[in-house]
Amino acid sequence: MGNIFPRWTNLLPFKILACLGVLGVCVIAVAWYSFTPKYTRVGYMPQQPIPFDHSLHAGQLGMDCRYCHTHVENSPHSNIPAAQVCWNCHGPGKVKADSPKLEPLRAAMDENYEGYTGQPIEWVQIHKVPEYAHFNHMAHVNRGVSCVECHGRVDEMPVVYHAKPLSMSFCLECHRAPEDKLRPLDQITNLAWKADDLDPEAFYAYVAGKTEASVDELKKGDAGKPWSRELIGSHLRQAWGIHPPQDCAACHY
Amino acid sequence: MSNPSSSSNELFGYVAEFSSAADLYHAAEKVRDAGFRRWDVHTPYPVHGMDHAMGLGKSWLSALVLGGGISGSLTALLLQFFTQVSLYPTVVQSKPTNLFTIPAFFPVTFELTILLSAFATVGGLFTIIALPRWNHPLFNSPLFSKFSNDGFLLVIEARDPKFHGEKTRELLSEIGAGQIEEVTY
Amino acid sequence: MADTSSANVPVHPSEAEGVAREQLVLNNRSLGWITDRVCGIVENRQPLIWWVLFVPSVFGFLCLVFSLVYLVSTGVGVWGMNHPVAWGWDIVNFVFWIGIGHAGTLISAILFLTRQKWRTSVNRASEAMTIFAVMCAGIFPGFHVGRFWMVWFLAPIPNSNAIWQNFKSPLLWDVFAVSTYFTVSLIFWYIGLIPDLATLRDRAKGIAKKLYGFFAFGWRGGNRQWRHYEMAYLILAALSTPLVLSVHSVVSFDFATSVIPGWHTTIFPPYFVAGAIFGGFAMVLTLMLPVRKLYGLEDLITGKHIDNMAKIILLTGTIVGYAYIMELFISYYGANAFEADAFHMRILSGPYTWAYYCMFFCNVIAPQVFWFHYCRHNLWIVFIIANFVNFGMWFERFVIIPTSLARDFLPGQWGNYSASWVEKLLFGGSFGMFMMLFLLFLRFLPVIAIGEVKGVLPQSDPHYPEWKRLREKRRAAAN
Amino acid sequence: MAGLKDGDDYRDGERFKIPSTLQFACLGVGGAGLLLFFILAMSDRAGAMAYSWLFAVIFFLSLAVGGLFWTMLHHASNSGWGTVVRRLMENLASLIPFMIVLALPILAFPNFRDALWEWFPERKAALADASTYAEQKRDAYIAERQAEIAKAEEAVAAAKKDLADVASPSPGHRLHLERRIAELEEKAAKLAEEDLSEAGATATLVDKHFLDHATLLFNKRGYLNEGFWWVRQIFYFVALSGIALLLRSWSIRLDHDGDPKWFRWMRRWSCGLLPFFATAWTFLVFDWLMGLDYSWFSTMWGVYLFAGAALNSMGLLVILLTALRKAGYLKDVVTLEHYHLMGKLMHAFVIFWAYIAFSQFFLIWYANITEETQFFLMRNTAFWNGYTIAFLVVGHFFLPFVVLLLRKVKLMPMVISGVAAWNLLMHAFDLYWIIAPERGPSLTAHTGNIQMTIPGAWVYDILAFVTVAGIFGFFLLRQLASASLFPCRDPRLDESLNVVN
Repeated sequence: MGNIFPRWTNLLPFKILACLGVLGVCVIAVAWYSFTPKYTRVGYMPQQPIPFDHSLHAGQLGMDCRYCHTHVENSPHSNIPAAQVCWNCHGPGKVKADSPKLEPLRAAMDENYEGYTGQPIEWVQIHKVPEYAHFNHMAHVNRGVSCVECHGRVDEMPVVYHAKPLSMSFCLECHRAPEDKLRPLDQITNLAWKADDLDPEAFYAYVAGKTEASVDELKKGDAGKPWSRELIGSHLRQAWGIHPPQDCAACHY
Repeated sequence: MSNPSSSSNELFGYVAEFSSAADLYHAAEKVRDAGFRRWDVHTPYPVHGMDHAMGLGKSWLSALVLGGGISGSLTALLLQFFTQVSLYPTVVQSKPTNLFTIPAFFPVTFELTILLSAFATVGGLFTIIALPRWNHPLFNSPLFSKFSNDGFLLVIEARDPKFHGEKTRELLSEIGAGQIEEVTY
Repeated sequence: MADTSSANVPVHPSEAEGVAREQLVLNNRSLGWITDRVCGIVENRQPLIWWVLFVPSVFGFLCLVFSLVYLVSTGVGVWGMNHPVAWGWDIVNFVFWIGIGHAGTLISAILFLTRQKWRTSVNRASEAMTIFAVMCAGIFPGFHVGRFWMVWFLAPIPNSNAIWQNFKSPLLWDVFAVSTYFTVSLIFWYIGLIPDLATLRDRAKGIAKKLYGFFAFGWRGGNRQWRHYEMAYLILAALSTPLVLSVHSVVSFDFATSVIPGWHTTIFPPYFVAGAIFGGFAMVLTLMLPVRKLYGLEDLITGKHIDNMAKIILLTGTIVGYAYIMELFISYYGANAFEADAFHMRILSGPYTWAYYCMFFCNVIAPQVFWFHYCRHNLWIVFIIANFVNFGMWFERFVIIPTSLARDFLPGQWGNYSASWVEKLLFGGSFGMFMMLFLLFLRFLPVIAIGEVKGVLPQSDPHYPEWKRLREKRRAAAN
Repeated sequence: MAGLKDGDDYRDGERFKIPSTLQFACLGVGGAGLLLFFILAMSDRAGAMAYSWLFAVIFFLSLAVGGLFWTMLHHASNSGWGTVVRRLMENLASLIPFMIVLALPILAFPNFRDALWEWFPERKAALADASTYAEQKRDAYIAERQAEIAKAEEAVAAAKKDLADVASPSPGHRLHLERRIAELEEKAAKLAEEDLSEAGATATLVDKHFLDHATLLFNKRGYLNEGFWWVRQIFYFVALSGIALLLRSWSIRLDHDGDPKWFRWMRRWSCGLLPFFATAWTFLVFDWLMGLDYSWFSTMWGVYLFAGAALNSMGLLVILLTALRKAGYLKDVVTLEHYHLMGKLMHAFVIFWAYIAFSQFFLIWYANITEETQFFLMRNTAFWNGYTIAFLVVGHFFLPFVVLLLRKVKLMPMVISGVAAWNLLMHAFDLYWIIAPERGPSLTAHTGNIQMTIPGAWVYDILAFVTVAGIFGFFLLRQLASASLFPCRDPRLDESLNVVN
């Protein structure tokens, strides 16, 4: 007879417990960080068949978003332009018609081109919400939510990338407090727009026209408050009667 | 079987065997009355009333469990109120999202209360009785291994201030011990 | 039942037939005998029949694995469920298995609290049964979620979707209830095992000694350990008792909080609990009768034990019958057209009427034979009735779940349900897994709580000599 | 332990001597109260007072029924610990017949009964309306139906004629016509089946009117009718009193001859009669309490009332035991171990009651079905909401639950009796909560100006309660004195005397 285990084993429980504790913390930390859209999608920057430079077109040249994404105001879906839209400017004899970068465009459009296929350009989709979630572009851009709120400063992106998480919490944050995401409807595609760009007098007149309050009352109510996105947004919210839904069926239907 | 433990010959104490639970019970009463402190009886099953015979009080484990239970309820209530009322309020089945949702939170509160109480019980038990402890001088004793079969053993440790080698052995014989064995570290 | 004895017979009344407490361990066995007999099961070679049962069980387990792999790789569409019957065999089997587990907890906890000493011979195996049954039960809702790899969504972990579990949903309560139940049952079982693992340790040799020694945690059986151990055991029993009530109550909430006719009735919680205990005891008997015979445990699991379990089956079966009758009565008395129709469909006309009568016969009528002493003591009858009950309790869940869904409020949404081969294989496979685990348990762990049985022997009471003297004095006076 | 107690040393039992002042007081209070109550009830207050009387009677009946439950459970579970207190349980149970007899006025007299159980008057009114209607419409109806029959027969004849008129029909044509004839004949036969005698037509019209104007009562007519009601009341009386008296009489015979045969009989019959006990109590509370609003129902109702009865009966036993010990009885027989066990049982039933009460509330709250929620809607709004939280949630569950968790409490007779008394008070509040909220709306519904409460009615509640308490106490004292205070020659006496837990 004798002891089965040596004396050092008496400390084993503490060692095991300590290891388990550290392991548990690690597992939770890794799961917490890596199982989230924040981690998996933001920064996604795929190579496109044509390296279309948004910073050049939308930024430098000042083209409106809606020149290409034509349906965004009257459809749930914001379309990717057909090759024809590109062809408007980059057609035969027009801008950079012979650039090798535009070969996929010619393959799609130019019947005289030797590589002509007639197939559309295979753009890679970057912004994508899951199939069980529905995002309605029309509903948002017509109620003062600018493109920039979800897509970032596309007008400054040489290559477009996934700038915001587009996770459910991202949606919910805005649906709970949309004030600082709202702007006048004519500034929707002005991605660089700031609160100071707005003329207070015209704005108050507009809001007064939409609500029962007079301009003076509005100004009185705002006395002492800094002129900010939030202030503008709160008036717009009142004026347009915005109540963002927060129930499940708002997006999952 | 190898003996991996150290082989010092320092005395740990005496292991004495008794023939029945009743004998052990009365022996324990006498050892208690003799004023020993570092001693114990080792039996195959818990002998009813032995706490009294050894002069031990009621186990205080239940106090720990109460703590575990309270922290379980609080965890559950905080978790549920925080998530359902302030973080992510959703109206489901036309139930309110305020204090009066509380009946819907009872099941989870109850389960977590039980779970943390059970954890407190196990953690508390192992801490109090200092297990797991795989190595112990008593395992060096051949007689000792009878405790898990049909032995009724009484162990007096040499560290007890009242321990006096032969005198203690005599005491053990006097109170009806059969076989008595010395155990070393 | 004639009463032959009268006051004149020279037996003290306290030792008369039907009064004297029957011995829990027969033939005046000693402590050492119990150790030898129970440890012998683990130490000796297993009988041939063990292998005869083990091989098909492993095969069944492999069937389970296969059907799960097929299910996950193909999608839950391979199950026979569709609108309107969205819950089918998967939830039936879940409730069935979780119910089986309840007897284990009842024996280990409730009978412990009520000081029913006969529990000691059967509690270990029933607790093992509980754990294995809960494992089987967990499979079904786990895979029922559809995308199994998303099961972690059930845990309240902070995430960037800002989604939190709906704590108002009975399905989430289930997650908490079942996982708590499993954890606490496992803890309870293991705490109970420690002294017996020490017994095995002290008898084993070689690698087995190290293994048992490791898992016994260095148990030394000192009273300074026992007293806290007993308190811990008592507390765990006191925690498990409301827990076991809550688990099946929560399972019943899955149904009863809804407005589906046939599901929404207030008696569901106690009715489910009684039914679970009922079905669980039947499973205990189904397992323990062969084990008792196979390993020669007749002195430990005596006729008294079987008699008691048969009585509990009778009691709970009658409680379940009470609930069936309450449901029927209130479906009439409530005068709600949908409710009345649901029960009309169950008992008079409808595609699943046969299932209702199957359930009623097996659960209410069949156990009534246990009113008779003869039937409680004829092992074949006990075994057959126990299996009727196993069968009937599965049908009870079947009657409740798919048949209520099959007839929605609008006739346009009616639809029937039959299980696909995947569901059947999965169910069969879960039995394989259950049996496999149980047989491994028999092979490696003490099937009877050695230490606890020793504690209920008459000579284990430190006051045994006094009781003996009293009895002898009485015998002398009577003669 | 200082040696075992020997049951044989206690075989002479212990007789209770009724303290005559107490008995006189009980009798005085009970008798005077009874007289006063029913004199007051000879007025337009009878309706409100019926609720008071029901409340008082059901409170004490539930305690007696709880006593019966514990007796039966003790036998059926083959227990040993409680033998020394079993006689007290039996004595409580033996009060069942007195309590049911006390309920007779409200069960039998229309001015009480109609106020309590509205289905009686409403059903009567609906039937009266229906028979007037049937009387008026009967002749027209018979004529109308007969015309229809005649028309159907004519159609058959015409179809037959069609067939005969066709000279040589093709097989298909013949088949078509034959089928048509069969169809019309079937229709005519079905019409002719109806009993168009005067009585038959009246019955049809009564049913039709009854269905149209009191649909719920029509659908429940198989259960809610006066004949069956009386059958059930007799069943409750016979079943509950019968079981109680039978078991008590065997127990007392066992005191005299010590024959274990009685012991075995009690055990067997307790098992066999448990289902009858359960059925009787369930339907009694269905009829008396759930029937206060005949449109409401809950399958859990019987279990709910059972839980309260069992809990508080145990409480009353504890109080009784302490009082007897204070008066010098049972001193050596009942030990703190018994108090501990009874305390644990009380604790278990506090939890069980809460479990049942919560489940019942919870499922109805969750499903939110109109005809079910009305019960809780009435009790969870306005005044009754505070009442529910204070007395049922906190008073009936949380406080006793926490206090009884402590081991020490269960080992101090005076303290545990205090807890038991508190529980009894809460039980009264529980039953009051079931009965009283129905009173205001029921009694004022016909005025069109519904009142939630009847002002001043609480005075009758207290009067009724005190009266029934006096009567209950009087008979309890008599029953206590009529036999030994514990089953002195019970074969399990040793076990009970020496119980350790």
